[in-house]
Amino acid sequence: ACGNGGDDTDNGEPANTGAGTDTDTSTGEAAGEAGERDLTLQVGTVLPQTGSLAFLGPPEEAGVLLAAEHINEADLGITVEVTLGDSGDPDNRAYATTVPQLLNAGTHVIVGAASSGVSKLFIDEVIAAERLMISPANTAAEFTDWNDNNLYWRTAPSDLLQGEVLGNMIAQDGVMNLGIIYLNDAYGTGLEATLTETFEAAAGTVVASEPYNAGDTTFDAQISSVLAQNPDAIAMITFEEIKTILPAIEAAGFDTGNLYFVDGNIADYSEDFDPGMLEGSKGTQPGPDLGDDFRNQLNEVWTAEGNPELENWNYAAESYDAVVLAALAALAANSVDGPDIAAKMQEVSGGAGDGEQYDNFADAAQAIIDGDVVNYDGPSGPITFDENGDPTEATIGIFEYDENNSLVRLN
Amino acid sequence: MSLTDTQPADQPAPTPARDLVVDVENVTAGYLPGIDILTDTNLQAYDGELIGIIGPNGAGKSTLLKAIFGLVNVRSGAILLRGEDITNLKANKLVSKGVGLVPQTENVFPTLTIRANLEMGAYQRPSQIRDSIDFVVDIFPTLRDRMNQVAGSLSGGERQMVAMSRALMMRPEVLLLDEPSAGLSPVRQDDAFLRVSSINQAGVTVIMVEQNARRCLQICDRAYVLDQGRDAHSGTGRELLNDERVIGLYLGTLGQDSA
Amino acid sequence: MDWGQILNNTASFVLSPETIGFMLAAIGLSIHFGYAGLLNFGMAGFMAIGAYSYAISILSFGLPWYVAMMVSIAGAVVFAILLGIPTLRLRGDYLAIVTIAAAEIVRLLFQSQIFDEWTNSADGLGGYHAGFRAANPLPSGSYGIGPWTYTETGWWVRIFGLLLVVVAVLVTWMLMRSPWGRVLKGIREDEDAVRSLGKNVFLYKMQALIIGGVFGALGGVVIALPAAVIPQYYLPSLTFFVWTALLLGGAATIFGPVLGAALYWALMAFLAGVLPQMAAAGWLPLTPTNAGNLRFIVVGVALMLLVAFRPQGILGKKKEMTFVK
Amino acid sequence: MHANHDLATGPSAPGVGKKDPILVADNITRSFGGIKAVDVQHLEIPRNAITALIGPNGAGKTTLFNLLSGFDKPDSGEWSFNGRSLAGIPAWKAARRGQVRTFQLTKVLQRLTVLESMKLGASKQTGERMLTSVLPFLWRSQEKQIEVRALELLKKFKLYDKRDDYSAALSGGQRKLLEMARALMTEPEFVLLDEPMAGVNPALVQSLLDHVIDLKSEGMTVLFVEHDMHMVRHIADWVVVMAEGRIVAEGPPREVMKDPAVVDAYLGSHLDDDLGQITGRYDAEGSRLS
Amino acid sequence: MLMTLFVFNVLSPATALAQTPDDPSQVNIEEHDQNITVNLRHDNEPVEGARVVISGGGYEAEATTNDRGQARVGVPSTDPYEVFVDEETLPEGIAVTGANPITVNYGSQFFQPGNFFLGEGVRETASFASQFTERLMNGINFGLMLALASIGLSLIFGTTGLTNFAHAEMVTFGAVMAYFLGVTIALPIWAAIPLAVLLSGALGLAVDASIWRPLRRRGIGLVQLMILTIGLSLAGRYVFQMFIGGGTLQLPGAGGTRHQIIGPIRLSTIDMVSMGISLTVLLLVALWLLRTRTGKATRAVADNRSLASASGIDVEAVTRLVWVAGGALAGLSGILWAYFRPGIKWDMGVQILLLIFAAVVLGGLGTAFGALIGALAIGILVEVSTLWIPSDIKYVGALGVLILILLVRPQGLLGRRARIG
Ligand SMILES: Nc1ncnc2c1ncn2[C@@H]1O[C@H](COP(=O)(O)OP(=O)(O)OP(=O)(O)O)[C@@H](O)[C@H]1O
Ligand SMILES: Nc1ncnc2c1ncn2[C@@H]1O[C@H](COP(=O)(O)OP(=O)(O)OP(=O)(O)O)[C@@H](O)[C@H]1O
Ligand SMILES: [Mg+2]
Ligand SMILES: [Mg+2]
Repeated sequence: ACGNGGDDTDNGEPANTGAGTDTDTSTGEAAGEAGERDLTLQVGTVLPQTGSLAFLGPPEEAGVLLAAEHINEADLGITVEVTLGDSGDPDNRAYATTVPQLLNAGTHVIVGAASSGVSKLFIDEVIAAERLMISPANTAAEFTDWNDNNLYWRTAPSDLLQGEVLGNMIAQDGVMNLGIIYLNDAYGTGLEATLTETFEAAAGTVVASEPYNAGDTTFDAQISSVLAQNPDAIAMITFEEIKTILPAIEAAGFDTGNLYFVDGNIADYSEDFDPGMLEGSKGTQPGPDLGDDFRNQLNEVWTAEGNPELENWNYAAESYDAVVLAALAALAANSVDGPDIAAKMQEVSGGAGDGEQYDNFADAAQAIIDGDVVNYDGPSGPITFDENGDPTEATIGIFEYDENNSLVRLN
Repeated sequence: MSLTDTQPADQPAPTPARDLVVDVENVTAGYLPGIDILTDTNLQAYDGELIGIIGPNGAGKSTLLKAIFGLVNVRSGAILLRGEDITNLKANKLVSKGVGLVPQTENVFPTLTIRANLEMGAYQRPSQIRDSIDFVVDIFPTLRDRMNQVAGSLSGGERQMVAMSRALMMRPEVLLLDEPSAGLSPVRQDDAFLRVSSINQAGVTVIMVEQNARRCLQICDRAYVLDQGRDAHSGTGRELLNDERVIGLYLGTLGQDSA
Repeated sequence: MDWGQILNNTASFVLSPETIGFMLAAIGLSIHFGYAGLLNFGMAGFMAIGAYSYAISILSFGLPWYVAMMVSIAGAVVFAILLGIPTLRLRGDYLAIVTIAAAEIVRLLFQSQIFDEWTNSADGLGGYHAGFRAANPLPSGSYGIGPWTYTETGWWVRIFGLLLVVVAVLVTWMLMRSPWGRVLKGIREDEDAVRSLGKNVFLYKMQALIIGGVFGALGGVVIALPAAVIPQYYLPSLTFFVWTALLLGGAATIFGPVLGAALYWALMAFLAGVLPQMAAAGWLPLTPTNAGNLRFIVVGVALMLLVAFRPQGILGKKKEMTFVK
Repeated sequence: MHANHDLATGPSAPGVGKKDPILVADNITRSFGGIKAVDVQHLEIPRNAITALIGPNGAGKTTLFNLLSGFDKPDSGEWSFNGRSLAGIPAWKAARRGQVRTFQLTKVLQRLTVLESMKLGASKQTGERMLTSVLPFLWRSQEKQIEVRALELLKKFKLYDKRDDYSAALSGGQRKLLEMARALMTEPEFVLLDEPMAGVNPALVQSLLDHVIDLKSEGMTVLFVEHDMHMVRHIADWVVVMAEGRIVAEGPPREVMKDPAVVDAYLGSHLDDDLGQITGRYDAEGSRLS
Repeated sequence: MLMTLFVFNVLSPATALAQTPDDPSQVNIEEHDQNITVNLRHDNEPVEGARVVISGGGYEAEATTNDRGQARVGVPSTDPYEVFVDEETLPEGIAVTGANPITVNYGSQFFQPGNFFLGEGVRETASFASQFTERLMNGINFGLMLALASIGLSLIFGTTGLTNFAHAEMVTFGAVMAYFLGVTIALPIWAAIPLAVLLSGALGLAVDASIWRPLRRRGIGLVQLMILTIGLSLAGRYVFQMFIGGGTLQLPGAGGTRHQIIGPIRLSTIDMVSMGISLTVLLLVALWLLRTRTGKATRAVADNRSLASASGIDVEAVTRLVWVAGGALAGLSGILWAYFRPGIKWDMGVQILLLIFAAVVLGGLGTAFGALIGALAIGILVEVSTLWIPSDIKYVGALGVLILILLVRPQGLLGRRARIG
């Protein structure tokens, strides 16, 4: 789909297209032109600060803040102003008031939401207002062909990739019978499906696969069902619930060195669990090695706001790249209007236009100002959008827990 | 309609030898804001007296008892118990001062057994529960074999017996009864009146509201006729029983032929 | 602090589809609880049934939107009957818990993977808007006054929703001033008494459950019209919030639920705007994240204060309150 | 008063047949955990007459009412009203057929006004059907008639002044009155009154009894439970005595009240005595002793 | 597939073992970027010393499986290869039953392994009976904990008529306080837990004194008060989130291995202690309710406040006591809940609120024993029902049974039907 929105039926100017847009110079025609820019990009986040997903919010918001800081420090014709909004969860409905508020305040880019379900609840509102929406964490398949006028993008890599790598990795380790405990939502079911397919294609058997619902508090029934099948290893496709499941699995007598983790729950557990508990367990996480530097920077911007230190890094890099890509696309379009930015998103990601590869904002921005086409690959990996706004490539990192329950990257 | 306009309340000369136990002075009380049910009501009960209160439905008889017992807010006036001001004192405080009440409706604990109902009656004197139970079972033998039936499943009359018994458990010095005979079979009614009378004769001051007015007037020392929230008329039981106007307005002639 | 913007948002939210949906659901609840005395704590179930019926009819069966809406209504009727048969005999507080349970069963079934083909399990349904939007008679563009400026799609959803609200209010008003409504109120007070007078109490309760349930389902549809249908939306808290809206306005009043819903969401929107800004301006010693938490704390406390100081709701009769148990 | 013997087909005995029974009950039993609260072999209630059901407390009178009116299920038994079986028929249907009951422990509709409660009582209202209720022109005129009738009854029951008050604000006796008046609003063919006059002022009772007698002359049948023997004597055409769940005696009032068994177990020996004398407070002339 | 997947980066497989140059199980690893792993197992035991041959695209190499039954061979390209096991080299009596050779394809980052899982491969799965017993024990444990919370709720409901949705927060409060005392302040756990229970009781007292008592005085209806508890619950929950965030915390000693007790019954020390505490406390509460004067007074107050007062009961004092007891029981159940799950979360109370209510209703509202029976039934149902139904609808079973039972006994299991008339 092309960015300038050929299909006009459900568009129309939003209510209060306000502050910020007056600095626009023109439309997408300026794209690719060299020259000075003077843009102010209003970025609003709709990420979970409250509710049952609140643990996902801090790293994502930190990623956004860090990106804004880097962009503003570079001072290359674009300034990013961030408003942090709360998406809450479908239970407390914080998004319902946050989103109109951001849209009315003239936000150009909405970063969010964390969960596919929440995104679904407000995506149409954002599209109708013709703003760009980038989710750092959505993986639901339906967004691929959503009637989104090309305004919806996401930087989280598809589960297909991670599931496949995970499946082959488990099979390589000689696991014959695998148990799975997974979250019943797009993320969990998607990963579970590819994992099962790959793993069984490599002669393995998934002997038990037990879903649980977001908000469940005990997992004994699932654990018991899985352990009853006596699997060689268990793959855990969960988020934060892992902190409850792990002690329960250990108590049930399963060897906690035979577990497999995914990006939703892979983290340094040296503070949480007794040494040696997870030694030998493995996991996957998309993206190149974040490196301590990036993490320190995230922590810095985050604690500078008065927050406690970050506890995990889920989707921080994806959030960071979401903002950087939007800023680059705005620069390339020389406009902060949603459709204009959208028209350049695929190009700056390297999905179109054979741009030169850059791994940081400053260089890429300079190149755009110089009139070049760029292909940005950031801390979340080799992002390359397809025409639907989905990322097509990813490096899946493979990790193993050491005796301190800390992660060691194997690739 | 009421006697108020025809004849002011005439106070019979109280027996000076006795102490004033309950003294209701110009009490105004009500439930809803702005609507007074009792207006300037007076009532005196002397030590060892059996006082009857009669009057048409909705006159405020129950309200008066509740007001004495601190269950309805008194807006003006005062209620004294042996000279002590007890206006708007909480019911449980009154119980410890030796006052007991049998309400007209909702007068048992429906999910408790009869035994537990009775035990609750002697809540402040747990030591005398056993004796008191013997005492009330003596009055209402029906209750004896039913100690473990929940009060909510009792028949109307049985309930009434439990309600009476509950109030007697404390062995109060002042007993307020709101239609104790309602729902009792004739023989039980007579029993009840006779018991009340003998309790009274044992020294308990009793204030009794009754619609079984004829019976009530037969046994009480003095009675008050309440109409539209005022004490319209008072006198000894006999006086009222034979007063033509009282008969016409409150007693009716149904029971006259026999008594 | 940008007060203009905060107030603008607050005012704008009074007409949001979410608010309108709440109005409908609160009217339904007013029929259930306010008039018939049914402690229905399963309104979320009705809203879920409404929204899912609508979405599934369109997505899985390709029905036109208005037929889908009829299916929603039919779904609510069926659910009311299924729910009513076992539960309408229960005492009030039992009914409350059982209806929560029933609504949770509905939600869990929609969320479960068993019916994934139709419900898309935990991820819910979206993208069923085309038909409804195509039926929009309004000219395209963005118009309105002040805070109430919306696109033609925005207006279409709101006007349609408000029409439903008007119908619901009218129906409620006509029903409740009739002898039928009197029987219902009698049942609220003592169903055995009403039974002894020869009224088929079960039938009346069922009728009330159905009518209120249909309004609830339509509320669910209105909320879903511009958004999506995901199971996590229909948690018991949704019911609680609708109850809150109802009691704010006043149960057993005609306009109470409408006013209550508007007020509830206005409060939410106002706090969503004001607290983070206060935090950002340094007026509150809080991070913006904690301002998000503070919002719900304040909503909770505000709710408590409203109930404590105006238990009959804004439009309710004080006198009636003296006699509630 | 009637020549009461006209009602029965034979000599007064428990279960005696009636010439024109409105209600016939057979073998009705109901027990609560071992105790047989009701065990009625055969009972016929005469049509267009006033029958009193008396008996000691706990005899099973209210329970029998509950069974006959469908509010409780018997362990066994058959009964028919106007020749049609009522066993297993829900309470509301029985009431709709014309057999209406009141409750010993009153059931007021707290937050309905007195007048609304009365109007609710009226049967066969067009406006009570959901579909017609939204079309006021269909029920306006009927509603007016009902209101007129309700106000008339309220005047008789001394509740007229209370008509716009919530029923919750009634005194104990007023609730009893409303309970009975509301039942009469249904224009029942057969009404079962459970101690309708307990707690009602005796002067008012007297005037209401006249009203009940009027109703009888208009064709209504009354079965009532009462412990006030003056009242029973005054209006009952027939008396049924229950004890421990069984019918122990039946007959015209004067006759039954002389039955020594009834006197013993129920009426007591003091029925017509002055308690003041028995207690020793007054002498036979009514002068005070103590 | 919805997306086109590209190859971006070529990475070596995960199983990087320390490699000796002449290790016959690691062949040509250094020479080539890609490699193929082969796993050879018989009856789920590694088969050592078998010869495997990888061939394809003109390339052929062979390796011998090591003690883990594994071999790895470097390959020059990402085209499909064939993996062949030389049956001659397999131990006596072992044969390849399936396809041999098999074809392995390149995935997105490395090759799919060539796995040969031979033999019958009898997995020793848990028998139905042992699964059943295990879940039954779990259910009883869960049910007992639920019973503590339910009895607290039932007491408060019974005495005040209040449907207290904020009970969930009182449950969470106990756990959070135990965390605060036992972890943040680092008191020994034997001191932290009783203190947390005391604090929970104090919370009950405070809530009663500051909210419910004034409101009772003003005569506010029960439904209104119920809505008020919803507000309180909301506020309370987010206060917790403000302080402990959205993640999970653990109390000291949570988890812990289970020991075999008898047969298939396996319990951890914590399980046993927790069940013991639950039983003892429940017994004490029952004794209090049945045997003591104040215990019985709670039911009298429940039945009729003004008559209770007219009987000489200090209704306010009894109510206060009930709030303290309810708070303490809720707090204790919260702590046990934190060990049972295990974990402390800001919304851990609300997540079981419905189950608590279901337990209370199932047993019969206001009956303390009903709450116990109801809680056990719900606890066991939730845990055991997943033997037959999918785990993502495990609550559906319990809630459905609740509705079914009420269909037959509308007054709950131990409730009494009120007399009419
Ligand atoms: N639900 C019940 N459970 C147990 N016993 C009951 C129940 N209902 C009634 N009973 C018992 O059955 C007997 C008959 O009760 P019923 O109410 O019919 O008596 P009654 O004749 O109406 O008495 P009263 O004149 O006192 O109203 C009583 O002893 C009562 O205690
Ligand atoms: N809870 C209440 N709220 C408001 N008004 C009430 C309430 N209870 C009683 N009333 C009114 O107060 C007046 C007096 O009632 P009360 O109960 O004292 O009458 P009573 O003399 O005891 O009558 P009865 O003989 O019928 O029992 C009545 O007019 C009644 O309507
Ligand atoms: Mg009275
Ligand atoms: Mg009776």
